[in-house]
Amino acid sequence: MSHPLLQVSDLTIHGDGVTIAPFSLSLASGQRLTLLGETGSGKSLIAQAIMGTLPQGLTPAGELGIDGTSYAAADVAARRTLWGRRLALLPQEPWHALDPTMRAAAQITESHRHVAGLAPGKARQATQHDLAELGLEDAGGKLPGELSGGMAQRVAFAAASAGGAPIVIADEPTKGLDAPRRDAVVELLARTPQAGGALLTITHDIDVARRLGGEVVILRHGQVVERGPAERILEAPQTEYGRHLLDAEPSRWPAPPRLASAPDATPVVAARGLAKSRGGRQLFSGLDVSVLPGEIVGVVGPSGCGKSTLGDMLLGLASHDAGEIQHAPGHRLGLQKLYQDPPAAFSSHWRLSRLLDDLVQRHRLERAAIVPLMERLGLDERLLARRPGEISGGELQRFAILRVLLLEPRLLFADEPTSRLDPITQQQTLSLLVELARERRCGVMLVSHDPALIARLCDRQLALEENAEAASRPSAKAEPVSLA
Amino acid sequence: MMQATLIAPLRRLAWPALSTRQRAGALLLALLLAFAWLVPLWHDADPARQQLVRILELPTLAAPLGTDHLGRDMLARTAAALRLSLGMALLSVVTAAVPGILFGVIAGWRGGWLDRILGSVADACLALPGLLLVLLLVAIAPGNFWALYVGISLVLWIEYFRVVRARTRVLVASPQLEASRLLGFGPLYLFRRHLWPELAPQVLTLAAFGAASAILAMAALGFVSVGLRPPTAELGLMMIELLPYYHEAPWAMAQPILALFVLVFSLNLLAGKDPR
Amino acid sequence: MTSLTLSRSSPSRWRSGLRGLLLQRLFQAGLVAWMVGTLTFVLTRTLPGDMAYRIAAGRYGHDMVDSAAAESVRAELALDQPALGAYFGWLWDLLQLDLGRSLVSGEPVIHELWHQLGHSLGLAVMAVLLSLLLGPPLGLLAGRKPAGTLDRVSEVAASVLRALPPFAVGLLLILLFSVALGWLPAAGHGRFAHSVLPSLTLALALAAVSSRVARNAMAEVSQSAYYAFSHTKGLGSRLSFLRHGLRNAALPVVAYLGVQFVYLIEGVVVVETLFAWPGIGHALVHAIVARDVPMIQGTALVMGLMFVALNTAVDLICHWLDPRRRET
Amino acid sequence: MLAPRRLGLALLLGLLPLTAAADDRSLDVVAPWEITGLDPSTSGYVFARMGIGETLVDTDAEGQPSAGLASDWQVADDDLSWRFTLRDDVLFHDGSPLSAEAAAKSLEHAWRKPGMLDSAPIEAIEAEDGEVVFHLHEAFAPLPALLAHSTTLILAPDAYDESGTVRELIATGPYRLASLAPPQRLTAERFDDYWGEAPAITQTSYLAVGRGETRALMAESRDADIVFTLDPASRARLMRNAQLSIHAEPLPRTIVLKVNAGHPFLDDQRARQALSLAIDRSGIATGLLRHPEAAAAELFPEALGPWHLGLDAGESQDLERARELLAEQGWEAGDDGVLRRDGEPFQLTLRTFSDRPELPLVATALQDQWRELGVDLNVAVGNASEIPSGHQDGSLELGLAARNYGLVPNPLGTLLDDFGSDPDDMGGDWGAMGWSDAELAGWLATLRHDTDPEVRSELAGRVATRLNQAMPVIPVAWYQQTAAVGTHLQGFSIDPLERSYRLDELRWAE
Repeated sequence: MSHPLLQVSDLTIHGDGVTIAPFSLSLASGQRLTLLGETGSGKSLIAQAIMGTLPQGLTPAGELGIDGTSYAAADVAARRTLWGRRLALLPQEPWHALDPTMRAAAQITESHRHVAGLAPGKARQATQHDLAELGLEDAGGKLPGELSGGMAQRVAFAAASAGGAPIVIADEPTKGLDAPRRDAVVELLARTPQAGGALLTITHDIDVARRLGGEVVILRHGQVVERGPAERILEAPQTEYGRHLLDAEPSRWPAPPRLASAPDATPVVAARGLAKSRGGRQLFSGLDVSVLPGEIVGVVGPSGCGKSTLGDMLLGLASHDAGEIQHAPGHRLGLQKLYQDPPAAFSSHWRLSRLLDDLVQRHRLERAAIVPLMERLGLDERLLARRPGEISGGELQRFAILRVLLLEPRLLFADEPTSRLDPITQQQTLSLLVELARERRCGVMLVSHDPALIARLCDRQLALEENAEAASRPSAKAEPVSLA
Repeated sequence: MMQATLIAPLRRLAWPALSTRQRAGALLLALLLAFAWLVPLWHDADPARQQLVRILELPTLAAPLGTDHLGRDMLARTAAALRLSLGMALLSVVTAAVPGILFGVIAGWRGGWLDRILGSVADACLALPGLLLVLLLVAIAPGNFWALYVGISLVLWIEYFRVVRARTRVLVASPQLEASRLLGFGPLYLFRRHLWPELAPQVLTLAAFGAASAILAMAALGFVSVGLRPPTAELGLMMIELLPYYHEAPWAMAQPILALFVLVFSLNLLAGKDPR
Repeated sequence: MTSLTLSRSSPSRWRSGLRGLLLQRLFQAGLVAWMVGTLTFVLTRTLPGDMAYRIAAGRYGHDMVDSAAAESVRAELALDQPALGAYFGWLWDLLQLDLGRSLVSGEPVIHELWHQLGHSLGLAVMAVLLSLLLGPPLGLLAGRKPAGTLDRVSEVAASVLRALPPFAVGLLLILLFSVALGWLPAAGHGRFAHSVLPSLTLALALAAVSSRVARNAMAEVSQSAYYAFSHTKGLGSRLSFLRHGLRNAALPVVAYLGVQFVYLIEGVVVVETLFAWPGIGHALVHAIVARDVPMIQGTALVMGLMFVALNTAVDLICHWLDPRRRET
Repeated sequence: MLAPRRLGLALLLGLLPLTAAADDRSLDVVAPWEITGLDPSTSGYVFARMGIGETLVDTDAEGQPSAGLASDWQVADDDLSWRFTLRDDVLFHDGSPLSAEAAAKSLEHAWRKPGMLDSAPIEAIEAEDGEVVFHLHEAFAPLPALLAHSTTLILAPDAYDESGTVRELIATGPYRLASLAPPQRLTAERFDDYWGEAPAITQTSYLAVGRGETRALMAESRDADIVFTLDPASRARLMRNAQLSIHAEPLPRTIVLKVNAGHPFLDDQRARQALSLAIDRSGIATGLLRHPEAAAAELFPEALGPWHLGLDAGESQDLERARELLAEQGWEAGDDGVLRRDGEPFQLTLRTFSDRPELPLVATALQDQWRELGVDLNVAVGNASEIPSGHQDGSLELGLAARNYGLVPNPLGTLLDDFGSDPDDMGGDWGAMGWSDAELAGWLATLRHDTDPEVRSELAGRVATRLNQAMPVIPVAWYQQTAAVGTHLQGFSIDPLERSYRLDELRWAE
């Protein structure tokens, strides 16, 4: 066994409100290690500490051994020279990490030329080779803005590894990608260890950890909960939190209560022969859909196939080219929507209590109904004094459900409501949603690109076909709303 | 129920939080305002009263800031000039901000042909040589305040329009407006809760820069003797009248320049990051 | 929206974007020419005071102007022509690119404009170049380390320069460079040295603003994800700055150039008066006082078109710098 | 024609016209007045002052008419025709000789355009056997003085195109126009076959600089060899500069208040005298103009001899007497300090212009001084032509201007324009308005054609005294021509009639 490529001993990080317990790892050529944990577990900080890109205010301590030479964790300057050459970082949301005004090929060629030191001609050849290998033959001339999520991921990978660095650190590589693309990313990352390098992956997705294999470390609040080979840890976790984390995988969820209402009850919404095209392309045609009160209908399909557009049509927010839609009689407020990115659905400048008061004042609602519903949704009273930006994504999404339920909705269109949440939070949120929908006989259309989740939760499924690989990447978060 | 929300917006338009730099600017501006409006209370010299025997005198007890080239009391004149300049700045900011924000929101929100029309009108206005318009307007009504002020603030609204339109477009595309609309809130509520808190810091910055450029424009017009009629005390006019005596009585000319400098400096501090 | 899957070679996309832009700008130029012309025509007609007297004062000076001179001017120029006839007459001449003759000096307006606008343009171009040398480089350096000492110092300096009226700055420069040091002539024109002080006065005011715009742009770029990735890719700070920092930060600065020219014209008037520079601002003030209508309209027209041409140039540079704009 | 365009192009391309070798250094003159064009009727005064153009009649040291291009002249005994004999050795700048026909043609052009010749009753101008003959339809003694004015510069026939506009400045002066960049700049070079004595300095340039401070700075930084018209503040500073010598000469130009005697408030002589008595002339002279002797209690300065009465400006202010005079006419002080008469406030608007920077300043001073008296004065700083146009349409109430009584060597010409010699058509654009005095008209009429010196000086005294009582035009202050000259120049002197800068008498000091 050659000496380890990457040796980390007793790495600790401390700063304002953050303490990471001493952590060590050793990666030899061909080996992989995955740090698994929920948001706030400190997994990203460890990767950044190794790379040397910790934000101000956080100081690392401990020893690093790279290719046999040892570095003090705090000595970032020394590690800077290794960037690209010995240590490569694949950043989160790679479509933001590419220079928006430079063509994709150029951003790979510059690594070959300036990091690997190839002559201009050779660097261009190497780039063509990389692109061909990654199936991006015609993407070279495009700008990052024109690339889909998956394509951007592969371009970033090529650019990061062009320097020939044996050690690759991948930070949340599958965040914001749908299921088919997730598998492609795992296969992409596996190339490094196969070629004799070492791979360190940071993710909250259990399925990715299982496919990558190698050693898995489960982290919680900066502490190592459990560690060992992937087969053992991910099948039979020893610790209670480990089991709890694995049970959060949709395939292990308990089946929800059966739909009680009779099939012949008037559907909350019924649509026949729906057709819609966008930007000159036919999204779908001749589509029939209906939702009974309390029924959960799943909507599945690749990103960009028109799932959200269908929702907008049913809620009356968008027009439809053909077909007709009937709604069960009732107030327009009965049609509501849950959004994929909770903070984007709230104005970040006001306290939650103020937003709730507005709603109560606007519709003269029963103020007494709020407290029990909050308890039901596991929301602490004190949260009301905070602003949307100051509470977690999970809590904010449950607050959105509270807001919607106060209006006794008949139909709720949930557009990938939990794709950005951690597994455990996702499970809690969805089970609450289903429970309350059944109780209040509110029809739900649940959109997700995780087939296992849809299969487990929904009474019926609606699949939208595969279209030409649309170039629009996952509904990228809108321009950062918070002040630059 | 509807009127409740109609009245509500005016009362509860929250002003943006200010950074320390901006707070310093606001403090400096407050000091200047106090100086401009409180001086006449305890120093009752008439800004136009002349004593040709006592011209360009050093500060004395009777005239704490000395006298100008016509023997007029500089303290009273500087205070009066500051009042006029601040009034002018406030006026030009309001008449530029209100249409600018209104059209900006409409263009950003509605988009489509309305956005294109308003956009081309703004571009055309910007192409008009502002200087020529001011000179023509001033020539129509020489020396009167209103022609001067309209000419200067005619072009200022375009900056507000452009910044507000860009910001509104981004916000309209984000889900928060759609969510509130689904929850049954009207357009006024959407403006008050979603748009205004986002626009307020930018508008404040543009207002501060706009006020500063309006004051400097009025001073420039005074320099080419197209400005206000004597004996009005205006910072630009005072500078020009005292310019010839820059060697003999530099402190006299320094006062209007210092007053203008502190005023514009405080506005720049208040302005924060330049959104252009 | 061109379909994205089709990947035609980039030059043709560049040309179609370009043609659309030029067409739109041409239309705007026509609109501006007509609007500016009509507006100045209407405004000059509403100016108080008897035109004949004003032109006589412009021609013969305040000593010699009297009713006899005014009457002879009225007869010579047939001033009491009906307004509408004069307007269409002017419009017709405009179509033949004939701006007519100045009523005061009798010279063709194009000739006067070439002389005066030429000088003003020369000054403006020098001022902008000088400001580009002073402002943005300082701003970019300050932006690389936001809230650093250089950033604070340049911010205070910029605020000071923005708060000082141009003639105060001009006066200080004259006192320093021509009276005290004697390096440069105080005023007048003729030699290149004459244009240094006036353009420096203008450049300082412009640089104050453009340095802040450059600083904000660079601060934003240096905190962006792609700038960090360029470093972690191994390019190091110098290459990252040159290949990724500079171009993205230059976009707002170049876009701001277009707006800057609007404020420049205002500064030019003051500087021309202080430095006795034969510029357009100075001539415009006299033309309006002397009711020299053809001169006013010619100046307004040329300044308007110059502004549109300038904006087109700025757009072209932005197009070249930022490929994204070619797609929309 | 030398196209100014080339100059503009040269600047744009940044070419550096090399300064010539030491000897033919250029003499740079800086003054406030801009050049409108080539035509003597609009910019003749610049060409005359820079020694480029000349007139038939010149002026001697005492400011009396003397021989110029015309060696001498006589008037026929019926006083209706004047004969001017020309010098025979004069060449134009294009080498063509000065003939009677050329002079007559040039003067006819000048006569047809607005200028000094309008105020003379000319019937025709002809050239008869080598002499220029003027036929008048009534006697006019000051004709020779008129022919000394810069609007009557003599140009060669090919200087004019068919329509009479001046294509090129071909004149007879010691310097020839080298380049012209209106409105600011011209350069001239020595004309070698000049009929008179050739000047020492070979190259000259003239630059119009509007602002006083800039002119003073150019003098200090040696950018200009001679700077004319220094503003009061800079003059004191430049006095202390060892490398500059400051010259000052009183001018026959007076800052006057043109009063609309037809206005209901001002038709009574006592009202006009009250306004005059309220003016603190010595304060304005010392405080504003920085020249105590400038205080003017009467219209005509000392230089105009018999017209000057020698009144002392010190006693010209008497606020109490002024208040009494107004009280006699029924004006009572209102609570806001403004006088009222049967409900109407004593409010007037004064028009002035900023071409002469000191006028708005004096207007502001008058505003404050009359407020003491209870008169509320609005000051409107606008264009110089608003005063004559206000005179024509009767809308003028008060006008503040700088009237030049030395436009031509004898003030009579200007007085005839300002007050008139026909009793039922008195007054003029820059003179009296809505005021007539038959006796004064008579005196002026006799002065028009009587050439006997005693009679002229006695009548002059009477006219001056009457104007000083009736005050149709209220004098405020007299002018001084000031100049800052580098010590590297010798032989500089100021022409009291502002006709010439006398460049041909200058030499570089060794």
